[in-house]
Parts: sequence; C-alpha cells; structure tokens
Amino acid sequence: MVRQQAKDGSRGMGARNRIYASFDDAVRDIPDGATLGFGGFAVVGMPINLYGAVARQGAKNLTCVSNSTRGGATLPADAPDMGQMIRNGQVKKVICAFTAPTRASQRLILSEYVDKGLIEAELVPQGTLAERMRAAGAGIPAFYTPAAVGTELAEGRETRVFNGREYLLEEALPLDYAFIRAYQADASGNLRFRRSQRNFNPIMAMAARVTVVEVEQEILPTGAIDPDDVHTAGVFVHRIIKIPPPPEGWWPQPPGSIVR
Amino acid sequence: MVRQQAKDGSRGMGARNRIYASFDDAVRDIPDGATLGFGGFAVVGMPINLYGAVARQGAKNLTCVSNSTRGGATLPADAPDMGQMIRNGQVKKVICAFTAPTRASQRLILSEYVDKGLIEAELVPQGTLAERMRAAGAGIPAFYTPAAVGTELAEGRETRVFNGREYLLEEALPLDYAFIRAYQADASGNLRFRRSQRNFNPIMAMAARVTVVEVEQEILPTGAIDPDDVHTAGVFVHRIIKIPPPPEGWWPQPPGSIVR
Amino acid sequence: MSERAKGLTRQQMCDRLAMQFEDGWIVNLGIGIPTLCSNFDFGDKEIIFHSENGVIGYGPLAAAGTEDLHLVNAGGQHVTLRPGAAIVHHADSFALIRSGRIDVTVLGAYEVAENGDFANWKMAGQQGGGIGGAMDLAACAKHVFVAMEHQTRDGKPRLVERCAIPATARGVVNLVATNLGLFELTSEGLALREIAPGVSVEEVKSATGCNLIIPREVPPVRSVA
Amino acid sequence: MSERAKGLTRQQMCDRLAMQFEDGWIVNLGIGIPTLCSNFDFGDKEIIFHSENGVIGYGPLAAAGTEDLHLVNAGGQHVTLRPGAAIVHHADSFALIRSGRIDVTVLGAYEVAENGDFANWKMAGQQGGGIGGAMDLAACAKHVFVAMEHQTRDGKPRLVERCAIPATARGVVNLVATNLGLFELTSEGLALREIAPGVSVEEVKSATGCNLIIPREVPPVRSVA
Repeated sequence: MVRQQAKDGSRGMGARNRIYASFDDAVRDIPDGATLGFGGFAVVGMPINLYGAVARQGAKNLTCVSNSTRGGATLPADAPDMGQMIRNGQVKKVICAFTAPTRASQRLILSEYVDKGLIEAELVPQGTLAERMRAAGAGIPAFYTPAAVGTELAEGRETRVFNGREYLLEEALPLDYAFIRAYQADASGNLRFRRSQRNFNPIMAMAARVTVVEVEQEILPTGAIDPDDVHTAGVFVHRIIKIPPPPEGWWPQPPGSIVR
Repeated sequence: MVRQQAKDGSRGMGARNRIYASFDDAVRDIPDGATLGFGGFAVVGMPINLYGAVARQGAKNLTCVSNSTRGGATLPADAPDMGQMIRNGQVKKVICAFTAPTRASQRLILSEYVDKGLIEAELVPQGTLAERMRAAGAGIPAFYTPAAVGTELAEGRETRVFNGREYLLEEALPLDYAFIRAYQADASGNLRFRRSQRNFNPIMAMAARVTVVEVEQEILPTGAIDPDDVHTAGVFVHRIIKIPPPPEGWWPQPPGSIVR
Repeated sequence: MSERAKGLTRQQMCDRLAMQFEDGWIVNLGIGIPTLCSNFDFGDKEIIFHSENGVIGYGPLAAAGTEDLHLVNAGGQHVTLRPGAAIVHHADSFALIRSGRIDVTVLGAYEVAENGDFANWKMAGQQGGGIGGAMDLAACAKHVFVAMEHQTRDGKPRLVERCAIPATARGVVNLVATNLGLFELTSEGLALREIAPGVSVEEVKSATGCNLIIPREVPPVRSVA
Repeated sequence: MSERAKGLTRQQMCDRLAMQFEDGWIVNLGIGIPTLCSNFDFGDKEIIFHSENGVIGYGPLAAAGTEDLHLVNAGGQHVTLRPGAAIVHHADSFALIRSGRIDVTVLGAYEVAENGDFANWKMAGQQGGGIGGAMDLAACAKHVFVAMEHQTRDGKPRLVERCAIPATARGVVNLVATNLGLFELTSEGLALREIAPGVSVEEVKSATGCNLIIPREVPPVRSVA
C-alpha cells in the first residue's frame, strides 16, 4: 500500500504505510536547515537515488553527514552524490571523515566551496563519526574516545583522563533524516544489508528521526525476514522505496564498465 | 580439533584451536579476583553448564556481572547458577540489575550474604549495565546516560547537563571472562543466537578479554554461517564447547516440567 | 482492607490504560499488573510490544505445550512473535528505550507522588533492589503510565505527596490507573479523571494521600465497548 | 631524486612488515602502499584482515569480472571473503578497533618522527583533510607499522625529529619500512634494524631527518625465503 503523505514521519511504525511510490514522495517534507545523514562507504550502500531526490527537492542550508562527499570511481560522472547537492547550493555544512582529497591528483567539489568560505567542513575521525551517531541512536548525549587525542582536531577541546589515559569528549550527532540503501526490506521496515553494504547504514537509521531507505530487491511481505536475521529493526525505519531497474534507478556498476 | 591449553586466551583467533573438549578445560585458568560476566536473561541464553564449571573450578574473590543472580523458575533446583557460586564462597561482589527479590515471597541466596556483609552488591539499571559493557567492548571509557538521574543510585555522583537535560556519568565495565550460551557456532567462533537468547550475550563477548561459549547445536565447520548472518564475530570468541545432551549437559526445560 | 476489592479489576485497570495507546505506538509493559495490557483488543490499531531483552513485536503468551524455550518477555514468560518481529541484543534494546522511541511504558509502582515521581524498585527497609529496566524506561519513554492497586495491603495510600521510598524517576508519570479510578498528573497536581463504578469521590479522596483535583463532573472509567 | 628508486620495492617493504605478523593476528591495512601486505604468503599463519567498513576476514582482491558489487575494503577495492568471515556495521567495526583488538595496523605516512608521532591525514597548507579511520586505528591498535618511501618526491626526509604537519597520533609508531630499510622506534630513539641491499648506512643517514641509532652490525632487510 502506498502512503502519499507522512502525517508524522518520526513515528509511523505501521507496516501498512511505510512503502512509498517514489523517491520524490519520500523526501518531500525535508525542511531548510535540516541535518541529513547519507549512508554508504565508497559506492556500496550509498543511497544514490535518494541523493538525486534530495537534490531535486531543493531544501537549503542543510547539514550533511556522511563518510565522504563522493561515491568513488564506480559511478558514472553524472550520478547523484553530495557533490551535486553542493553545486546546487543546498549545503551549509558537511560533517565527514574525508573533507579533502587524499591524493594530490584528486579533485573534490567540496574543496572549492570550502576554500571560498561557502561551506563549513567539520572533519571527524571515522570511528568517532560512527560512534557519535550510534550515541544519538542510543540516547547517550556524550562519550569519551581515545581517537584524535594530541592532534589538531583536539585543540582547545575537553579531554579527561580515565585509568591513566587521556580521552576526548565527543557529543552525540543526531540526524533529522537518514538516507540509506539496503538489500532487502519487508513491509514493516525490517532491513537486511548485503556484505559491506551494511557500514554506516544501521547506525544512521538509529540516529535519525526519519529513516528513508532505497531497497534493491522487491519489498517482501511483513514477516518474510526471520526475526533473528533482521539487521535493522523496522521500528527504526519510516519510508521504503523499491529502486527501479536502470536507467530509471541508479545502481553501482562493475569496475571497468564506467565511462566518466 | 581440541586444544587443551590456551597459551594466550586473549588472542587466539585461529579457527583450529577454539574448540574445547569440556567445560572444565575451558575455565581452568580463571584466576582469583577475576571479573566474570554471565550472559542470559531469565534462563534463556544463560550459560548453565559454565556456571557449574566455574563453581567446580573454585576461583575465589570473584566479581560477577549478570542481569540477576538466579535463572528463573524453569530450571531444576539443583541447576548451577550464581547462587551456587555464592554458597561456595567464591563471590566477593556482584554487579546486577536485580540484587533483591522483586516480591516479598521470593528468596534470594544473595540477600543472606549481602545482609551479613559478606558480599558487596552493586545495583545497576539494566540499560546502564548493558551500555557499560558495550562501552568496554567499544573502547569507550565513560559515557553519560539519563537513567537513574535524581535517584538514590545517583547520590554523590557526577552529573552533567547536555542540551538542558541532566545526565549521569557512567564508566565502562570490562570483563576478564564472559560466559555465554549460543545456539550455533562455527569452528572459527562465529555465533548465532536464537530469539531472546541473544540478550546480553553479544555485549558480554565484546566486553571480555576471554569469551567462553556453551553451544547448543553441533559445532559447524568454519564458514558454514553466512557472513551476513553472524550475530557475534569470531574475533570476539575464544573458547567454544558443545553442550552434551541431558543429563550430562544442562538444558532449560518446558515450563510445568520442573519439580523443584 | 475492604477498599482493595472495590472498583476495577486489574484487567480493567490495564484495559483503561491500553485504550490510550495510539496506532503505531511502541509499548513496553512492566512485570506484574501491566502485562495484562497486552490482553486488550486493539482492533485496527497496530501496537508494537517491546521487551527489554531485545524482543520487538511480541504477541500473546504462548499456549501451554507450544512454548519456544528460546523466547521470553521481560517477565520471563514464554511469548509468541507477531509477523514483522525483530530481535536485537540488550544494548540495542536499550538504545531504543533511551533514544525516546518507546511511546509508552506501563509500570507497576509502590508509590506515585503528585509531582510525578514514582517508586517501584526498592521496598522499605530493603538492602539492594530489583531495578531491571525500570529506571531507563521511566527516564526515557515518551509517556509513563502506572497500573497499581490504590492502597497497600495495610490500607495505606499509594498516591502520595512525596515518595517515602527511593524513587525510580522524578516527575515522569503521566497517567495512573488504580482500582478506584484513572488519575492524570498535571502541572497543577494530581487530577481524578474517571472514577470506578460504585466508588464515590469521597472514597477516592480518603484513600488517597495527597490533594486531588476533582473536576465538577467525574465520568465513570471508560470500559471496553 | 635517485634515492627514490633505490632499495626496496613497495612490495618488498610490505613483505618485510608482513613477516612480523604473528599467527592469529587481526590486521588492518591502510589505503595505498600498506594494502600490498595482503600479497604476502603467510604460510601456516592465520591472519585475519579487518577493514573499517565492517569486513572481518577478507581475502585477496576479486579477479576482474568476478567482483561482488556489495563488497569492498576500506580502499574501495573489491575483495573476496575467506571462510569464517563476518560482517559488522561501522560502530561495531570501530568497537573492534578502539577496544584494542587490532593487533597491528599498517599505515602510510607523510612523516614519522623519532618520538613515534606520525602524520598521514593532512598535506601541508591544505584545508580539511582525509582522516578516514587512521586516527582511531593509530590511537588504539596494539602495534602501528608504517610503510612509506624514505623521502618525498622533492628529496626531503620523511623520518624527522618532529612532525612539521599535523600529527595523526602521538608516540604510537613501532616499526617503519621504507625503501632504504627497516626502522624501529625505541625509547632511546629511532633505530636502523635492517638495511636495503645495495644501500649504505651513510646513504640512509643522509636521507634521514633525525638521529639514527646504528647498531654495530646492520643486517640486510630480511626477504621472503
């Protein structure tokens, strides 16, 4: 069954109304100024289609959280990613584990905007990034971590010694929306990921008020996934959309098949 | 293959040497003064056989962590549990979410020892107990939680306000050994739990230096569990023992079948 | 002691609270009286029952002889699973709780104070206690409902000005169902919202240990149609 | 610039570090040169390769045409899985890292200082950086090995007294393999342990930006039998 309007996206556990007909429907209510998380690591588990929908939707002043702002080399050059949103002028701030190219030869759209002072880039160690979202999803407002102690990223910040070792205080990073990609979903929103597709996706689903999922396989009837085999429970999932086959839907391509 | 002696239980990732022939072999090296975690919630996932082995092994001055000190009503009265270890004089301290009977009609072995000042009982809210072990397993030395704020358990302790709400500082609870029960294991230590058997067990495995698992089904060859379906990765598991059928091995019984 | 038998049965108390559950709510029921809430017929409403030990979406108690020995609720009772159920471990189960996703927890209590404090983990004079997940639930659920007898076995009130025994959480209780009626904790104090059939307002007042806001008209406790 | 070509190949540098891995070790390889460590023949040793994105127990790179599009390592390369592999999510993957269960991480670096500091996330003059998981790994792994060219393209030393660019972690590096040799960070300073064939001690010293402890005899870098 298709629900066209989410009355209260932050709740809505009902199996009957999680399935959306289009990516555009599922992102319609993003307000300006929202904090959005985009899952995926390299292209795997990256919500390519939802990136496109958010770019079309046009919300502005967004804070965008993801591992990096580009999807890697296995996507065509015109595939949607955070770069597209940045070029659209939608992004106020990014929070990522990569905010600069890792090689001198690389170019990052983000860099131009950061250099001009148009976008703020908060660089966060990858494990801290994951843990800050995990904390948000677990009702933990703050925690201490050993990562980044003694580095530029810890300058001027609060540290504390436990058992003789210095740790850095980190606060939770809650999301208004999480956009993720899964392998399977049942109609009640229970998800499964395949292989390294899992990465940040379950964490972001737990950190978000509204979780929107693009799903690779046909959506299964409620209960088709054994309760022991669910990776992300449906209580953390609000909107699911089946990805159409290409060219309508975006899918990662085998390496070597990409003409950029 | 059977390994009789663990040279370095804290490591030993090798599939070839995780399978132990007996419960007694698997607990032989527990030193006096160790901190032990016992998984399970009610009887489900409770390491009944390992309780028995630790009681026979006889280590003393132990700190024992578990949800409660009794396994519930679906075990025969002579089944091993923490009560047996307490009567043995092995326990110095317990850290539990239940340290007193929940009904006036209930009797708890622990209570007699606490009343006499022989055992220290640290009472911890169940979610905080789980999170303190999760933190230990995640290299997080401390975190803040809303649970227990304003209660007797928070008296004299450090709290802090984040976003206008008061939270209590809690420290990680690392374990020297975790004793847990699983449904399936492969020879490399990958585990699966059935239904509510999961409970504290994956958390304790991650919090512990040495994780010892009693396994219900025949131990599977390495790789027999699909990587997407592993609940606890073998890197967190050091010793596995197949539970023999009754009467040699302890198994929960259907309710109503117990004569106490 | 005669008051104890008076008014609603425990099932009726729980039915009344269960009527408040909204479609799609995630509900956590405490051990004891509150578990009776799951017997309510929710009709078209979809209610997701969550249990501290990581069961999301459990159903009725298992019939004798059909128990799955790997599956219990937080009270150790063998339950069934509804389609769409999912199992998580204890840390994720309390992530669900602490992140405020439990729409309501229904808990038992020894005492509820008019300021919304309540006590349910430690009996007077006891060493230690049985907290379980109650402190996490009480601090974090969107709504905290209490189901309890109106008085102790000795006839002492359980609705009080201030808790005499150690509190489970402060200022969190929204709604209380007792055998005598339904009570709402408001910013002005404790209000009698509905009264049990056959019970007078005076009886409720005399059995209560704090001020009661009594509206001009107090309807009878709504019952199952 | 001629020093750059001199001495060990990148594969030989990584082979030498891989020789140090012990049976049962959990190993995390950084992007770039360190990934070559997985080409080493570990014989009877069981080495578990872990990747930040939650892959525990990956194997060789997938052959062209056989790639699983759902499976990459931390460098985005399509890899295979070994029997016994397990997948976890990002938070659990870094739980493994922060809890000290990674026996060794091999990382690339721009600079390594004689006090064990190293820098690999931010080039000089750059805004922002590419940290990835390096700070978590460097702070928490039991051993931190570095594989890098001995000098920059401009012929500047990468082994230095103090890092000139922002550090990734302080005092954590144990062992460094460069094209010129194998270096150990000791409490007394940086020690040359083995030297690349065809390279003189004087060449190593002149290409190095800090004091070097030179034992009386410096054996050649051990190579694969």
